[in-house]
Amino acid sequence: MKKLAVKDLNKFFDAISADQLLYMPLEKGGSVNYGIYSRGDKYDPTVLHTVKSVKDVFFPQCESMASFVTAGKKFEVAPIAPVDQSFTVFGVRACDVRGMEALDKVFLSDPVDSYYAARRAHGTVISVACSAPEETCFCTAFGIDPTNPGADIQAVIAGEDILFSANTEKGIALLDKVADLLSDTDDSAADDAKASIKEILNKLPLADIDLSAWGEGKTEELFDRPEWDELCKSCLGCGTCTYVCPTCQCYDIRDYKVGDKTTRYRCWDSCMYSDFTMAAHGTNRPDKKQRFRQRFMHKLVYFPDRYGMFSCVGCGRCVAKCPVSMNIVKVIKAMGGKNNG
Amino acid sequence: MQRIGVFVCWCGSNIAATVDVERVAQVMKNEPGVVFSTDYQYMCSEAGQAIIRNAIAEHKLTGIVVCSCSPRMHEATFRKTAQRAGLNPYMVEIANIREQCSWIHKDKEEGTEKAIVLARAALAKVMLNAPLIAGQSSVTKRALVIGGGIAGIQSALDIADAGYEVDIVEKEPTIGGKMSKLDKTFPTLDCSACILTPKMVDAAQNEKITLYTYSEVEEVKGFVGNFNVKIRRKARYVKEDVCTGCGACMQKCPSKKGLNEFNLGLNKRTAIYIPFAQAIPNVAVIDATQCIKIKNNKCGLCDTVCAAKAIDYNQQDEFIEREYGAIVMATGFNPIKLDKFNEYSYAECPDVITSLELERIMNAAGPTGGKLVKMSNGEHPHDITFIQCVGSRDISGRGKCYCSKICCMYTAKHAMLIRDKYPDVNVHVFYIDVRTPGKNFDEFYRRAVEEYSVDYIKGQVGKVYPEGDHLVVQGVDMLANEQIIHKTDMVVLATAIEPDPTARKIASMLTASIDTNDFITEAHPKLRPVESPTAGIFLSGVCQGPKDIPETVAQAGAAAVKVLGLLSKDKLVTNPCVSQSNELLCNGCSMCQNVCPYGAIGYEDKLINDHGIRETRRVAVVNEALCQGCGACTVTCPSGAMDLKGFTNKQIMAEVDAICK
Amino acid sequence: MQVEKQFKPKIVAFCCNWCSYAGADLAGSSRLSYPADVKIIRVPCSCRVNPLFILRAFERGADGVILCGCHPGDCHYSTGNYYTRRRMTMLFSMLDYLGVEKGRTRVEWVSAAEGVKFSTVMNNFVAKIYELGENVKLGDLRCKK
Amino acid sequence: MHNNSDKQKDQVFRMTGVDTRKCMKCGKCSASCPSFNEMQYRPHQFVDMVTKGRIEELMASPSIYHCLSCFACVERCPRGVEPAVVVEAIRNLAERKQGGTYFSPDEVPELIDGTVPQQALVSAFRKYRK
Amino acid sequence: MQEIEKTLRSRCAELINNGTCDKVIAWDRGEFFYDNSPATFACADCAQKLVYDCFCGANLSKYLIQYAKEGKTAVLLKPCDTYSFNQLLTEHRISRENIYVIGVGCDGMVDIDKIRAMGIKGITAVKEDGEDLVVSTLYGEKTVKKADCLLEKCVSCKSKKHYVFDELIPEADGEDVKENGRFDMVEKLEAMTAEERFEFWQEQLSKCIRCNACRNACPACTCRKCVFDNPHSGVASKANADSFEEKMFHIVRAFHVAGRCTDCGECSRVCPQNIPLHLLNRKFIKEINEFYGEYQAGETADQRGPLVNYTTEDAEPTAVSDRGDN
Repeated sequence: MKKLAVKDLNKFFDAISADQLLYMPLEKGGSVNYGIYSRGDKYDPTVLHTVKSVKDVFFPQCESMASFVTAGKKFEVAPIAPVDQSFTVFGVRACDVRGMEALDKVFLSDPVDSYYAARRAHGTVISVACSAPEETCFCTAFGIDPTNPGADIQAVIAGEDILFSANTEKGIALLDKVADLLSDTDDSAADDAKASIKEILNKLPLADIDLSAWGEGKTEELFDRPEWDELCKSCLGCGTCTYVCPTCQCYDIRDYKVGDKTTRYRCWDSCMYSDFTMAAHGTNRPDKKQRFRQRFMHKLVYFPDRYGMFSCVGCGRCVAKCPVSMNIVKVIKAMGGKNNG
Repeated sequence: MQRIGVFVCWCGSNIAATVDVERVAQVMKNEPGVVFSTDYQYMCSEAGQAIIRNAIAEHKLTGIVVCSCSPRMHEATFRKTAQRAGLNPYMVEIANIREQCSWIHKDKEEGTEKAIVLARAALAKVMLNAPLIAGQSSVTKRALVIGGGIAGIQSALDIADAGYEVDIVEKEPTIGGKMSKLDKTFPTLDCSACILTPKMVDAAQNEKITLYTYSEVEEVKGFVGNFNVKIRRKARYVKEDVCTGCGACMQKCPSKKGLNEFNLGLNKRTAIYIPFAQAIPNVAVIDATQCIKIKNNKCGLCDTVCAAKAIDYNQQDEFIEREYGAIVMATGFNPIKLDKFNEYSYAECPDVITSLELERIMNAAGPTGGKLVKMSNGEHPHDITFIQCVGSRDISGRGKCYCSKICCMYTAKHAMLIRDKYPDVNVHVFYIDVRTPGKNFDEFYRRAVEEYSVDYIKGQVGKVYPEGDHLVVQGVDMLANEQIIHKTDMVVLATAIEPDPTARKIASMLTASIDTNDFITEAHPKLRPVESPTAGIFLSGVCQGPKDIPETVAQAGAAAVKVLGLLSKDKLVTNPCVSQSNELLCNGCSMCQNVCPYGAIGYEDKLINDHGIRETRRVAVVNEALCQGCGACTVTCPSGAMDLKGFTNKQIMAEVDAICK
Repeated sequence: MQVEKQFKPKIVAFCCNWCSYAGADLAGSSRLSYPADVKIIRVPCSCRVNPLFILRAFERGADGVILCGCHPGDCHYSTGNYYTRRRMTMLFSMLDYLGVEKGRTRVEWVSAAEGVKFSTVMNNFVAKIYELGENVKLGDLRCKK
Repeated sequence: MHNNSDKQKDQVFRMTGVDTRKCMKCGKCSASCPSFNEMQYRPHQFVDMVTKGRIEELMASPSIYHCLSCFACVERCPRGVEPAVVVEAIRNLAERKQGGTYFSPDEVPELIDGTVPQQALVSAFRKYRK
Repeated sequence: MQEIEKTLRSRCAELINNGTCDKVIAWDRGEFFYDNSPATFACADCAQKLVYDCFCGANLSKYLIQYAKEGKTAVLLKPCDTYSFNQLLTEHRISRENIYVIGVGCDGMVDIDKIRAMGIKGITAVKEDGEDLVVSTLYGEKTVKKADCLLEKCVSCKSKKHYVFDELIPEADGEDVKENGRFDMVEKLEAMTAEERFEFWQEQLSKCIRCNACRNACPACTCRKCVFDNPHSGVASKANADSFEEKMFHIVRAFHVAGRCTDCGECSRVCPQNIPLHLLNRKFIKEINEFYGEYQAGETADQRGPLVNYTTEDAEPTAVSDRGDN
């Protein structure tokens, strides 16, 4: 385990960003999102969540895939190559780390998404344990330990220090690179910090949410439940929950034509949108209830069916951000389970 | 997939001199979607059109782009060409590379580049064009003529002569207009009344013509072939159908202070009056501002003496609504007010008069019984000075920027008539230029100088001021380079003319465009001089621009022919470029209805099937016969449910994209 | 040092068919020149111009957009330009509020008889755009190299 | 290349903002001019000569001092040509060319005799805003 | 507030029982004390669960478009929501006869994030006490001024008066708030230089993630299909691909609701990135007031909006384009 004074974090960032891009939560216009570190930027450890999750780094909201250039009647395709430079992401919480695992299941299984795969291969992730979880957090319900967030390197803040431990080869290599800044330490300080966080975790109102009504093979049981009718009513059909979600992975591919040049890009899409997966005959989920149900069934039933894990990680972003406070917790509870009254 | 043909016109050297037409054709040949591209000297010629027709057939073209002059010039031509070759006429787009390119740029490279961009924009648009089919609308076989002067009378007579009904609306109590006030007419010197009165009588007696005198157009709705006009018949306080025009009322009326409008206020008239002896209709009218009965509920003498019992002090304005297929504007003119020209002392000196006032003074039915006298003291003048261009050709803001056109000739007429009748009177004319284009016009003017020894002085007058019984004119003789201080008895001002103030109001009701001088704009200054750009509105007389009587009569006849051409049709082809509401998108919010100037948008509760979801809801429905295709609704509609055929959102954006490329 | 490419602005002029487009034709037939940077798009009435078109033009790389219509009161469709007047006042005010240079957009009323005015208006507008330089604030990054 | 007379024309234009080509030679300026008979070149000639670039001649002529700046011509010109403004511009050109002050203000009273019109005095102190 | 809530519950139950309506649109309790959610209550018993406290910021009027099509629906509207209701009536999006409006009194809704921003952690409950809020936390009670914790839209509340209702609870209605300072921030922006304004909006709008929450929450944005969702419109887009895409979306959105926006403030309230979107709409409102006379959308249900209206003497666009620079 390596130790660094929190006040020296910028030295650590400067060293890493000397030869590669460093992504981390940065404040801009009053909101905190992942951004590219530049000298002097401040990291605020008290901020629990970025608005958009770390998904935005590995699977950006909008990315160009190819461009086509026409000259008269001639037509040329210029594919855009995936990332081939190493980069580092700092400050990822445990829930987002789990979120990346869910994305991996989708994008790294056959057919492999080369853009995502390249970013995963070239990116080193430094996670930071949560020191002040909020009432919207329920990651523990999914078996996540926010004090042991995992990833290539995991960090925990203990008093004046931040303590790093590498979990992977990539992690070890990165810590070696900045070894000058770090000093060795034992695990005790980290363990103390984790223990005090755990105390708070137990007090969280959503900590014991029961997921027994959900999971593999529950489609038939849940699909036609009458509760959907009422639940969906307050939903505005906006894409807030999907865009702040660390595991929502749907995207749309569009062309943007200017003059002779067409850019083909993909961008996040939301199953809550009425034009989602629009096809020639129209949309396959024409009413709000169907779209609303899809999102939760996908997270809590279909995804487990296919990949053996929930694709909700309990980060609580949608709980905090939904304009009408209609969220996955209400849905989970509405379908029953003990403690969920 | 569209198969587009591009045709680049040289327009002789008009385009080819500053645009490399071959290069344009070559570049366009390589554009996606283009299967044929060529250039030719005159695309609008029969040979040029044949190239287009052949290409449409041979290359199975689905649309064409013609790079040529303005679409306002030949769009219709090329649409017909396409139609003859079996292509929908609305699959034609014009790139204006003459008026908006070759004629304004000198550098050939620059011109060529721009022409290519314009051609690409037209191509981008035509790729999104859809075949459109014009609808039909009916034609009400009746015409309205606004204004009962010589222009209006002539138009009405010609229309009626061809067997169509026509109504004249005249704001004064009688028809006749300005011409009825004239004494003699140039260059023949015949008596104005002698040639006008028979026409007035014809108009009154023609059973196809209905006269609405003392009436004004209040509101106009509808469109070509189907105008709906509301006419205000102002209260005359005399029953028009009962009055016999005997004139007994005028003799008894004790209120004699009203200014006689017919004599331009040079003398007085009674409160109840017939404007002049030959007035049509020959019916009295009461000036409510002067009538003692109406003002104070006393008197009532006219009612007592009226044998026909035609007086009705309680008459109110009436409104009638009628349908018309075509409207002729013949609203005429007035001399301008001279209040900004203090240097001529017009307001202070009764012996400074306008030319139109001189007409009345010279006229036997005028205030002086046709005797030329000084209005100040009734004495015979010995010296008269005419001043031309009073308020004409004036860009200082006091007058009118244009030449009033008729003043040179009527001044020569006045000079000649005075010298003829009163050889003892010296006549001087201050002029800037003497403009006499017209048959026998210059000869007429030369007679004034050579036969009648009228003294023409090239130069303007700086000021006119009274001195004792006389007037002093301070002017300049430009040829002698001398200043002239000239003592004279009368000064006659050739006052500029301007369109009647009602023209602007009526034009805006008719949606006819009007220029900065309030003259109605013609559809084309050379080729369509009697039509307004608004379909179904025709122009007659001075409302379109200054002109003399023969020109007015000619234009009135031309306008009538255009009206007849319209009324003789049973159906009109409507513009297919109209709005259309996409029911799947329409919210039924009614905002488009608010901005539609034609009331063309209505709402219906309709059963809508949106990809299997059926729902009855309120949606906008466009009446294609009423819609004129302005597009106001399309921008008001936030969802884009309303779109304009021929100018769709996508088409315009494609043009934008092509230009910004 | 790279030689800076000479700035050639792209200027879109929306002209109503009845007045301003005819005014442009008159400018042409009177040989009243104005810079070739101006490209005219014909619309039936100024009220057909959706603010979306103007934003689209800027997005796609236009440096200036000018909208010409009949003089108020002279609209071929009676009232179209009155709505244009309000809409464009609002749009321009919003663009200004967002910090975009005011000179990039303009509305001018040009009648069919005002060829001289058309040419003057275009010359002045183009001069203004040259003064302002390239449109960077509203352009889509994908449009620029 | 601009020759001297073109340069002077430009200068007159810049000073006055008057486009003398607008003149339609009606003579109304001269017809209105109270100093007409005093002048070697009459107001309308001023305008014409400026158009033709004959500015040196005008500068040398005493006519430039005969204009009273009464503005009758400016007021009445139907073409907005403003002859008096043109005259003043040429007067200014002549004065500038001569250089230095011709005389100081305190010398003025003794120069006044009964024949100098009051208006001429007023105009001598008047400055154009244009 | 608790009094009102009690009255509302019993009154709504009564309305359902006596057949005045078959359902009520109101607010339902969320997971926590502060996340009340719009919901429909279709039985008298259910109505006992409706909530009315200082966390009922959501404007319920837009739900009527979908849920008041059939049967008779009662709805709870705060004063500011009644403007939206009238505007929806004006645009024929709802029909008055299907809806029973209960005007509920309101003295400002609270923004939980503002309390958190004061550094108060572990909040478990918030109670109103006159002009103060009593905040219970894991670490004890704290008292704060309610005025400091109001939702942005309530800070510049323009009226406590209901512009449409069938009944009022409580019966006494409030008054218009004359001095609401709602244009203060607009004026502050106007006073900046163009460059500063550009920087401000660049920073704010570049945060946009195009989640469409602003649009979908907006009671004026009621298009069946938004132009930005319609692949046939030619401007459909989803990405936040670059800086202008968002600006265009927000300019056009603000323009589409110009003259129709009642300034209810929902757009800014729902924005997950806290972009002050209401400042765009307020700019239009301010300009409309200045150029075309005071206009409040939704004040009555039969107004003709300023952008579908004109006078022949209107200001020219040059009044804006030739306006002096800051």
